Amino acid sequence: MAGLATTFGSGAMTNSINELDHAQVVLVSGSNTTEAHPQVARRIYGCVDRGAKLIVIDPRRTKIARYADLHLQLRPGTDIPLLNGIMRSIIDENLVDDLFIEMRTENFFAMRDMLLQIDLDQVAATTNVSKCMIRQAARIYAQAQRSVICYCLGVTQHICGTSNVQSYANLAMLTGHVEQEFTGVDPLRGQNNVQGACDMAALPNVLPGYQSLDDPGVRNKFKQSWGVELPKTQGVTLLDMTHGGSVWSEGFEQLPEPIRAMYIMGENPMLSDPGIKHVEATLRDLDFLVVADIFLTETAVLADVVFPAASFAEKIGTVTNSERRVQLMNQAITPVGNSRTDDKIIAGIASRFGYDMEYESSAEIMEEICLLTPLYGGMYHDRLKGSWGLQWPCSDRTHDGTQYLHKYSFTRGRGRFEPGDHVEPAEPLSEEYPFLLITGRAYHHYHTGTMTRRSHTLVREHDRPYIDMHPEDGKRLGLQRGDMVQVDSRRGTCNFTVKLTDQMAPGELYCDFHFHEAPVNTLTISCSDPVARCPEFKICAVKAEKVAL
Amino acid sequence: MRDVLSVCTYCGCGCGLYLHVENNQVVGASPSRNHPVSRNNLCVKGWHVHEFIHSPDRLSDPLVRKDGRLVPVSWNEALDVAAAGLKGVKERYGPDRIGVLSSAKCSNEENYILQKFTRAVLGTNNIDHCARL
Amino acid sequence: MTGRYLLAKDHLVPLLRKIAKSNRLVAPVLNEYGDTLFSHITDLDSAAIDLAHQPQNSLKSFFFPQTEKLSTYLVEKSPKTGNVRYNFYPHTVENQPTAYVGVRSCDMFAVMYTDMTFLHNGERDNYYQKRRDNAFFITLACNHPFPNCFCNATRSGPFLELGYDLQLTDLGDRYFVETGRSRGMKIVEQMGQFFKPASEADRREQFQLALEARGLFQRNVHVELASKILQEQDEPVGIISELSSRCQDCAGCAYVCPTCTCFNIADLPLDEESGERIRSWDACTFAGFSKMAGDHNPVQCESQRVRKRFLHKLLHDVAKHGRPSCVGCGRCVDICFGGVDIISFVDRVVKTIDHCRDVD
Amino acid sequence: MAGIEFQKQERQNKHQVGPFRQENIYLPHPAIIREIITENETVSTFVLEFEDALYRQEFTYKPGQFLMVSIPHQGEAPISISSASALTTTFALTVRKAGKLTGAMHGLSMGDVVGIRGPYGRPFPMGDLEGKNLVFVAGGIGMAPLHSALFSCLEHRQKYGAITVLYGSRNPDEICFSEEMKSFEQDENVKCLLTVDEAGDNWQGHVGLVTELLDMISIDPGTSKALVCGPGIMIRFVIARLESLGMQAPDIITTLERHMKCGVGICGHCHFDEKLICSDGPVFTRDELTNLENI
Repeated sequence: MAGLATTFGSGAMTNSINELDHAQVVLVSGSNTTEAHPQVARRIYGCVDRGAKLIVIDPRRTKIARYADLHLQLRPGTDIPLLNGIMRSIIDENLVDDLFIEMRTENFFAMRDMLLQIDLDQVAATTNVSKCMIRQAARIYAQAQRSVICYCLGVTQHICGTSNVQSYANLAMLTGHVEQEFTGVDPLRGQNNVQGACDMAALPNVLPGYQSLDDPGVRNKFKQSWGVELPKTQGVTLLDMTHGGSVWSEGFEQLPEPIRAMYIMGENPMLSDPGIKHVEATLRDLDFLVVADIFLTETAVLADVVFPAASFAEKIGTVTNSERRVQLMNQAITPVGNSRTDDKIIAGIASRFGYDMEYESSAEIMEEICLLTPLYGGMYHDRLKGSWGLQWPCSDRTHDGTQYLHKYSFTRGRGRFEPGDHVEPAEPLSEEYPFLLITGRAYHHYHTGTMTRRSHTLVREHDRPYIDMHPEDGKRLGLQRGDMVQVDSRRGTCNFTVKLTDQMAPGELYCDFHFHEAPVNTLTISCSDPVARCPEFKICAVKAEKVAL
Repeated sequence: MRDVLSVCTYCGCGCGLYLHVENNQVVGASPSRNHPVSRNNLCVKGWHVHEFIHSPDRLSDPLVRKDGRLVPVSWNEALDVAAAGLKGVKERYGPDRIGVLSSAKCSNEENYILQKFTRAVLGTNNIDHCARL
Repeated sequence: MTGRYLLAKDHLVPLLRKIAKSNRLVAPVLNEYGDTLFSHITDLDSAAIDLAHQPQNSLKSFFFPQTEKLSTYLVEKSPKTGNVRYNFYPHTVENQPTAYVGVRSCDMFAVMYTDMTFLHNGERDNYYQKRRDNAFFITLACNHPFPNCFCNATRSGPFLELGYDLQLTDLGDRYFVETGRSRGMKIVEQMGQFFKPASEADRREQFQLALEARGLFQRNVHVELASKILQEQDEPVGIISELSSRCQDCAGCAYVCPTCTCFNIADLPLDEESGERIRSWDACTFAGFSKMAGDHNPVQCESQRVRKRFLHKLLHDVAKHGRPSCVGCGRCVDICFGGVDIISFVDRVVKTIDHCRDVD
Repeated sequence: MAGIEFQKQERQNKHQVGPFRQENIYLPHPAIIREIITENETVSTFVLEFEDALYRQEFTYKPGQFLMVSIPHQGEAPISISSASALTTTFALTVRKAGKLTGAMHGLSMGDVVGIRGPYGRPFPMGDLEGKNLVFVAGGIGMAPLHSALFSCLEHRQKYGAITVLYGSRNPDEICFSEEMKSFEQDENVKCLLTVDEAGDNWQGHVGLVTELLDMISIDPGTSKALVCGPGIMIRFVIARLESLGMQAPDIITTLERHMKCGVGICGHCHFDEKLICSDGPVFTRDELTNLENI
């Protein structure tokens, strides 16, 4: 979310999901919305039925793309040149919102100068999207009063993810499509509480509510409440932890010393992280590993201590959705077996360190969050109970929450244009590895499948790892529907059942990472965006061949 | 049968759903008609969210590695071992050699508690989660 | 013999309290979130019985739960021969008389419809039957149909002529009560203190309401005409493919439908030696619904599955049971944001005949 | 009039009260595997007998009916009975290794136990077949239900006219009941023609589709009945060929296969237009099937 943070000052969905109902133009990028965010797709269907225009930017011809007025089927990894092309067209056709730029933004001239260098023919060649389509997209997006951009991991999971996001933000600012109801830039979050985990500062560089680690006032506030001095140095990111600090030399003055012990709560890096072999080596090499989870995951089997955790149905707590809505989950049943909620587990360890973390209830924890986090200042459980939740920022008990962000001004003051340039994918295709592999999610499963693969209905619907391939490629490789195909990258090998579909462009493959039988992240590269540290999951070079039975 | 309102755990939409509970077992799930996001709708994952909860694979007891194998132990023992292990590394290498992964599938309260534990008890900012994955 | 009585509105809760002494109560309850669901009522005083809104769930899950254990199985290996013994132990359904209160005509009709599948189809489903035998229905005639209702078009409402034990009609300050099956009569006899005989004027008032209710439907859905067209014309391939392109494959339509009773049976191993055989709701819109061993699937694509659903409801069940298996409750309209619902289908099918007429 | 006879039989069957009409229709009964006959690499015949002596005695079935078979931890699947309805207490299922359940079944050995419910479904109209020339047309594992009917007929050979068996298989190795098929070569009671899609080195017989075998025999449409079973596409082509040879729809009998969960007409999985394969079928005459598209 670093992209939006640098341009707008806040890395969250600027609108509410319901506002999409009233959009006139929706630009969807890198999101298989109908499958991954059905409730967002529903709004898009609704507003398109009422006459709105839909532009989809995606290398795959997904269901939502079939439904679009304009589908820009770009070559993967060319978002930045495509958007630069669109923005150049907007300038050419004089559709720029001068007043908005003047009043609300900075660094426009650098942006304009860069755009004036753009050659549309070259953009068309790089992106594989025709000039005519680019111009049309520019007109449709810029001319409407209320245009919304929705993007998902197809934009961020690139080596240039931050720059990609900034490009979308640039586009929105260029045409004044932010800061209002029904128009904005909306990243769709993949997991149920990604937003909340960020808000609660499960991040190495901020304190809860994105408060600065360096601000003496903030530090003092936390010190008073927690009774200890807070550590000063910024922490390391997930990939630095799970890759033994070995592959992340760039960006660090000196190699960080490798992690020796880990506590992992409800995560399964052994499937979800790129370069699994590195992850496994790192985790095996740890002096001590503690995992708390509801199932014995691929990660948990490597642990020294495994705690049985309670599932969402077994606890009271809040989660924050994509549109910043903090909602209360009620407890349906008592914890299964002898499992405990994670806060109780952590409190148990803390007490053995001589630190008291016993809370009467999760409501009491939330009271502490309210006290220390202005963003969540009014999120008391009693307010959330019997309601549909509140959208942050919500400063105190009297605040009703915030439907859309950046009203009247950006969180950071002025929105900043960040010109971006095309970055070639980290791993180019070659004769030996001629296919471009895109990874993502499937409709019936969730993340590493620890939950969905134990749901008999979902398993029946989708029971094994599939790979999508264009029928022409299939024909060339002698593949028929249901054949097994072996996919190799420079790092690993996986076997899939092939699905031939014209959703894919020739030369591109798509698979999901839900199945431990085909650990897709043995194939993916460990390169990541230097700022956001988001791995380039969306592109790697592979070869494919039929598996003889 | 009781109907308990919860939030779907399967994506960032945050759909409101009812868990149908009978004899401390979740036997079904259905959407909430008036929820502002889901408005009476769930996707296929939401409709079947109850199916994993009582899976026999659910971990029931804490496990500790003994002679290379994970064996069930009491909570007290597991917490002792976990605390001792973390303490040992902290003392030997310093707090910044401990890493903590939090979860985008856990509640805000649990995330808050884990980052507080990391910062206040372990004494490091080495905490992250899989937002980028 | 149908009796006609009056029940003062103030006496409804006292009557239910008496009934609750020997029955479990299920009624529409308005919860703190503003949703109305059919729920078990454990405390009559705290539950907000809501007879003003259509409950978002039907009674289906009370007779045919979303998931239900059918049996437990044990697989024992004989240490001597190495051979396996394999036995099933049926799960017994808990057996408790239940009064369903405030049931709308469509939902009552749907229960009668599912009886055909579970009980009158040659074989009797004993899990369903136990629950059904214990059911007592106090229905509520619909004076004011809801926005998506079209039970007039499916001939399953808004007032019922049979199926109920007691039917209530809201006459403002009092309910007009009709006794249907003998058990209803018995209640009136046992709890005579609550009931007064109704006059001819009361009865006329009810008739008048029934008449008016028919005019209050906001939807005009030509279900029977659509069935007829489907019988007589070629399959509406275009309509089906148009609708199926927006099917989300969520099964919501089948799950909320009070007459959709397809189910899956699956074995869930508990450990190596035992497991449970459960059944759970299933939907014909799922690809796995008809997938056979070796991945062969006679109902291959999305449009064929959507076809299956609509034609089953409006064509095949008409051939089998003489009426469509839709009771006009409108729930699938509300739940599908893709607009792949029975009203869109019927509307589109009916338009094809208009088109023909134009050409003629 | 054949149709009426068929319906009568069906009605009788529906109201038949046997030992398996019981309180809980979903409860399987343990049956022991007495013998496993390997037909070929992927197909085996399992000879079964109920554990319980009472069931063993009273269990009866008719050709064309199927059983719901439970395999430990794998669930349940419908499988046609392949044995003739002779008066023994054993019965046989011929199973191809296709999915998880059938795969697990192939892992079982003699003495192991499976769960059985049934028999279910409408059988072949054996009464209607009497006095007729019979043509059995099978493809692959589709031979299993026809095997039951065929051997029932052979038990009362004198009741029927000429009996012809046309059997197509993907390759010579996948022919089921190959011993019996071979024995027909010397048997004047049965004329048997085999064909394969792909011939191996040792195959001297016909190569091609099973429809081609129909051209090698003569069928008198007025006095014949055809029983057809195999993959959907094969059934479609064979029926079309039989019709072009002048056979009447009521004389063409087929048996269909579908995913099933209950076997008794409740679960809805085997809906095939207005019919339920499990309780209205699996045996149908051609005139009962309006739409052959998705069989």
